Amino acid sequence: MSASSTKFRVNIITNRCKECGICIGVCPTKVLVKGDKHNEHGFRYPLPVNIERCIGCRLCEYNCPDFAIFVEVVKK
Amino acid sequence: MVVSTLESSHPLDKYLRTARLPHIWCPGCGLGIALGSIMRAIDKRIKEGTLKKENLVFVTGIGCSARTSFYVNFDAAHTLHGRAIAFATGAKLAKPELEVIVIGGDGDIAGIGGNHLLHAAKRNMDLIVLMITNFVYAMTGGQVAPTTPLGLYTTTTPHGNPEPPLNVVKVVSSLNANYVARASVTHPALVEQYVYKALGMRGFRFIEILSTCPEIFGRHIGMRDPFTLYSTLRSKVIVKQSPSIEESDLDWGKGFVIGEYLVRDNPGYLDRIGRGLK
Amino acid sequence: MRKSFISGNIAIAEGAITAGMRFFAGYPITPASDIMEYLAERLPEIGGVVTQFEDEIASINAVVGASWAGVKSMTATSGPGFSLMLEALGLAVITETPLVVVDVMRAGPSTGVPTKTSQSDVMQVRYGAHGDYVIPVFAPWSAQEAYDLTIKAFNVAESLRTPVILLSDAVIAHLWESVLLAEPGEVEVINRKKPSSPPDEYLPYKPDNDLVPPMATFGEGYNVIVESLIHDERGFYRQDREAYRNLVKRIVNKVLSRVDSLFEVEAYYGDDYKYLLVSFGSTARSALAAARILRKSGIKASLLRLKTLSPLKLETLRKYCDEAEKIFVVENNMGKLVHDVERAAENDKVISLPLLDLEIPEPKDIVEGVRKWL
Amino acid sequence: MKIEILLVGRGGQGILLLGRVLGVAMSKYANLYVTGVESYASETRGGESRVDLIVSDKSEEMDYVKVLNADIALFMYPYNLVKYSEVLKRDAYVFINSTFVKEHPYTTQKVFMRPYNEVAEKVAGTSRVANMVALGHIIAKTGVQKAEYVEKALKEIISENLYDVNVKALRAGLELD
Repeated sequence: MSASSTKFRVNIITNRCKECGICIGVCPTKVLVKGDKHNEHGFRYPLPVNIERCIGCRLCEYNCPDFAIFVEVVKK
Repeated sequence: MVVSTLESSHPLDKYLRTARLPHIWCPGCGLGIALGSIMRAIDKRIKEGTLKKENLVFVTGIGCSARTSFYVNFDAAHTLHGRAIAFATGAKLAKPELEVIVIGGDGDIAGIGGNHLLHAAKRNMDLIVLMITNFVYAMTGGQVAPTTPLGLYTTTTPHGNPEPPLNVVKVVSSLNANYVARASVTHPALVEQYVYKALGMRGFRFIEILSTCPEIFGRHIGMRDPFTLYSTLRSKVIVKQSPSIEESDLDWGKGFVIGEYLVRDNPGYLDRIGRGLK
Repeated sequence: MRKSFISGNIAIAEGAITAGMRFFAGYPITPASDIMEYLAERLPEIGGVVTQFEDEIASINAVVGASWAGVKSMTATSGPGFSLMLEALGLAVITETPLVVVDVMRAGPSTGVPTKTSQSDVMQVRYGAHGDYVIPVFAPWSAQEAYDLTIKAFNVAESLRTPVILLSDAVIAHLWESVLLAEPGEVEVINRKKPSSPPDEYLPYKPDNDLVPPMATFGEGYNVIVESLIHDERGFYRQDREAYRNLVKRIVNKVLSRVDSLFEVEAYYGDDYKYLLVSFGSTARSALAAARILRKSGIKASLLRLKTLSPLKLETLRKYCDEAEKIFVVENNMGKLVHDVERAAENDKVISLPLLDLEIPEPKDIVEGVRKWL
Repeated sequence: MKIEILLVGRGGQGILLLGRVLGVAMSKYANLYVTGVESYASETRGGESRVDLIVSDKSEEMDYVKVLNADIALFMYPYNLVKYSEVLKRDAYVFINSTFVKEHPYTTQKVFMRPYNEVAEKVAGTSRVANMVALGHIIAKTGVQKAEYVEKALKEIISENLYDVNVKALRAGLELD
C-alpha cells in the first residue's frame, strides 16, 4: 500500500513487514502509526496516517530491516 | 490519508532475490538494515560505473548474518562456519577482477574463523570483510559469543560471561589491513558511506557493523522490544571522525566509538604477487 | 611426449599442470610438501597461483572458492591435513565443486611417523566427511601412474562436478622414475560443462540427463548460488525429504552410474592362478614381486591391482575372486580394503595380510604371509 | 636385463645428487626404465643417506623399489657395511671410498677401494665433488652407462656455475684404475 502527500509518497510492502516498530520509532515527524490489519504472515504493518507531515528523510526506509518500506518524491 | 495500492517496487529490489522475501531474520533484527545499507553503497558504485554488477561476489559462512547470501541477487556463496574468508580468498586469487565481499557474524568471522581473519589481514588480502556484531550466537539459540559483554547471562554462561569481549577492530588494526572501520545499524548512512569507500579501495578492508538482535541478545538484557534495543544501542554509539584505536574498546558500559580507525593504501596481496589490477 | 626422471610428487604436480590446474592452495606437510614447492616455482610462470595458507582448512576452502571462480584447483596434503579438510570436502560434494585433493599417506594415527609410509587413509578418503556421498578415489603405484591418474582425476572432477581424491603414499611420493609427460594436445583434457541457457533461465543445480548440472561460475553474470545447505535446483535451501533425497541421491548416483569408466584394475598373471593377491598403491609393487617369487617356486599366484578405490565395481572383483582358491588382500595397514574384497568374494576364501610396515613392505614378508595358508 | 644399484653415504656427501644424475642419464638419455628411492635420516647433515636404483629395459620387470640383489654398490662412508653384504650379489661391483672406509667385509665381490675425496681435492680443488669422482669410476668400471649421457644429465641438473668443477671430477673418476 502507499500514501501520498503533495511532496512524498510512503510505500509499504505489507507482506514483508514484521511489525518491529523501528520505522515508527525513528520517524522524526511521527508519520507512521501502528496499524491494526494483519498481513499474510500475521504481522500488523504500520500506516502512514500522517503522510502530510513527511519530510522525505527516508529514515524509515533506511532503518527498515525487511525492505518493506520506501519513500518516493512525488513528481509534479 | 489517501491509501492506494503499491505501484512501484522497493529501490533495492533489483539487487535482491525478492522471491525469497520476507527473509528469515526475526522482527527488528539489524541484519536487514545492514544489508540495505550495503546494497545502497553497491548501488551507488554500480550507477557511477566504478563497479560491475557481475563482478561482485558475496561469500558468507554460517549463522544469521551468513544468510545474507540467500537474498542478494549477485553471485553468492553460503559456505562453512568460519571459512568464508578462506573461500573468498581462493575466489579472488583465481579471478582478480572479482570484488569479493565477506559478510559474517562475530562468531563466524572472529570466533571459529579467527585464524583466517588474522591471516587475510596479515597478507592484506584484497577482500572486504563485513563483520556484523550482535554480541551473541543467535542462530543456535543464545550462546556466548566473542563479543558478548563481560558478566552477561547467555545459555552457556548461566552464571555470567567470565570473559571480556574481543575487540576485533583493534586486532585487525594491529595487522596489515588497509581499512578498518566500525559502524552501527543505528546509523545506516554511515554503514553505506564506509562500505562505499571500502569498495573503492584495494587490500584488506574490514568493517565491524554493530547490530541489534532483539530476540536473543535483547531478551538476555531485558530489551526484547526491537525499538527499545535499537534506541539503546543508538544512545551508546559515539560517532567520531578519526577515532584513535585506544578508543575502540567494545564496552556496553562506556558506549561504542564508531568511525574510520584506519585508512591507508598499501599494496594488496594481489599487487605483491603480480596479479593486481592497477 | 617427453621423457623425464621425476619423483611421484613432481609427477602429480606435472599431471595437474597438464590437466589445466592453475590454482593451488596448501599447507606444508610431510610427505606432500614438495608438490606445493614445485608448483610454487612452476605455476606462476604459466599464469597460475600458488598460495600457502594458514592451515589445511583454509587451503581446501580456498580451492573450493577458486574452482567457483572458474579455475581448475587442487590441494595436496597427508593424513593429518586431510582430517582437517574433511568438512570442506563435504562442502565440495554438496556444492558439486570440481577439485582434486591429493593425500600422500603417512603412518598414523595422529602425527604418527611423519616421514614414513602407510596405506591407512583408505577409509578416511572414502568415508571421512559426514553425510552421504560417494567420491572417486584413485591410487597410483608408480610415478608414471601418479601423472596419468592426476590427469584422470581432473577430468573426472570436471566432467562429474565432484571432488576427486588422488591417494598416494610416502613411497610413491619420493621415488624417482621415468615418466612420459604429455605435450598439449597429446592427452584428453576435459573442462566442466557451461550453461547454454541465458542467466535469467539458469538453475545452478538443475542436472542434464547425465545427472550433472552445467556450471556457471563467478563473474559470468549468472548470479550463481553456492549453497552448503540441502537445496533445490535453484540453489534454495530446502528442509523437506523430497529435496533432500533428490539432491543426495543424484550426487551419489552421478558417480556410481559411471563406475564402469571409473573403476580400473590391472591383473598380472591373471590367466592361470590359484592364489590371488589383491593390492594397491606402492604395496602392490611388493605384491607383484612376491607373486613372481611364489610362481618361481611353483605356486600359482597372481596379482590384482586396484587403481580405483572408489567407486568399486564388486562384479569385477568377484570375477577375479571366483577363479581363486584363496584371496590374499595385501595392504600396508591393519586391513581396510579387505572388507570390500570380503563383500565381493566368499568370505572364507579371503585372507587379510595387514603388513603395517613403515617402509614399502618387503616381498619376502608377503611370500611368508601367503605360505602360512598353503 | 635388470640391474640393481645401491648408493650409500653420509648426508652431505652428495649421494642423492649422484643418484639423480645417474637416474636421469639412464632414464632420459639411455631410455631405460628407472626407479630411484632416496632415503635419509632427518638430519640434513651427518646421517646415513642412501639411493636405491632399479634399472631395466622392460617395464614389466619393474616391481619392488628397493635393492634386494645389488649388481653395483657404492659406499662413501662406513655405514652398515656388514648389513649390506646381505643384499650384494656374489659378483657385484663394489666401490668404496677409502678416504673414510678403511676396511670392509666383502670377499667374493669385485671390490674397488679408492680415495675419492683426495682425488676430488687434487683435480677439482674441493672434496665436495668426491661423489662425481665415484660416479665416473663406477661407469668406467661397470659400463652401466655411457659417460656422454651422464655428462648430459649433469648439465641438466646442476647449476651452470658448478658444472665445470663437477665434470672435471667425473672425468677424473673415469680415468681411475
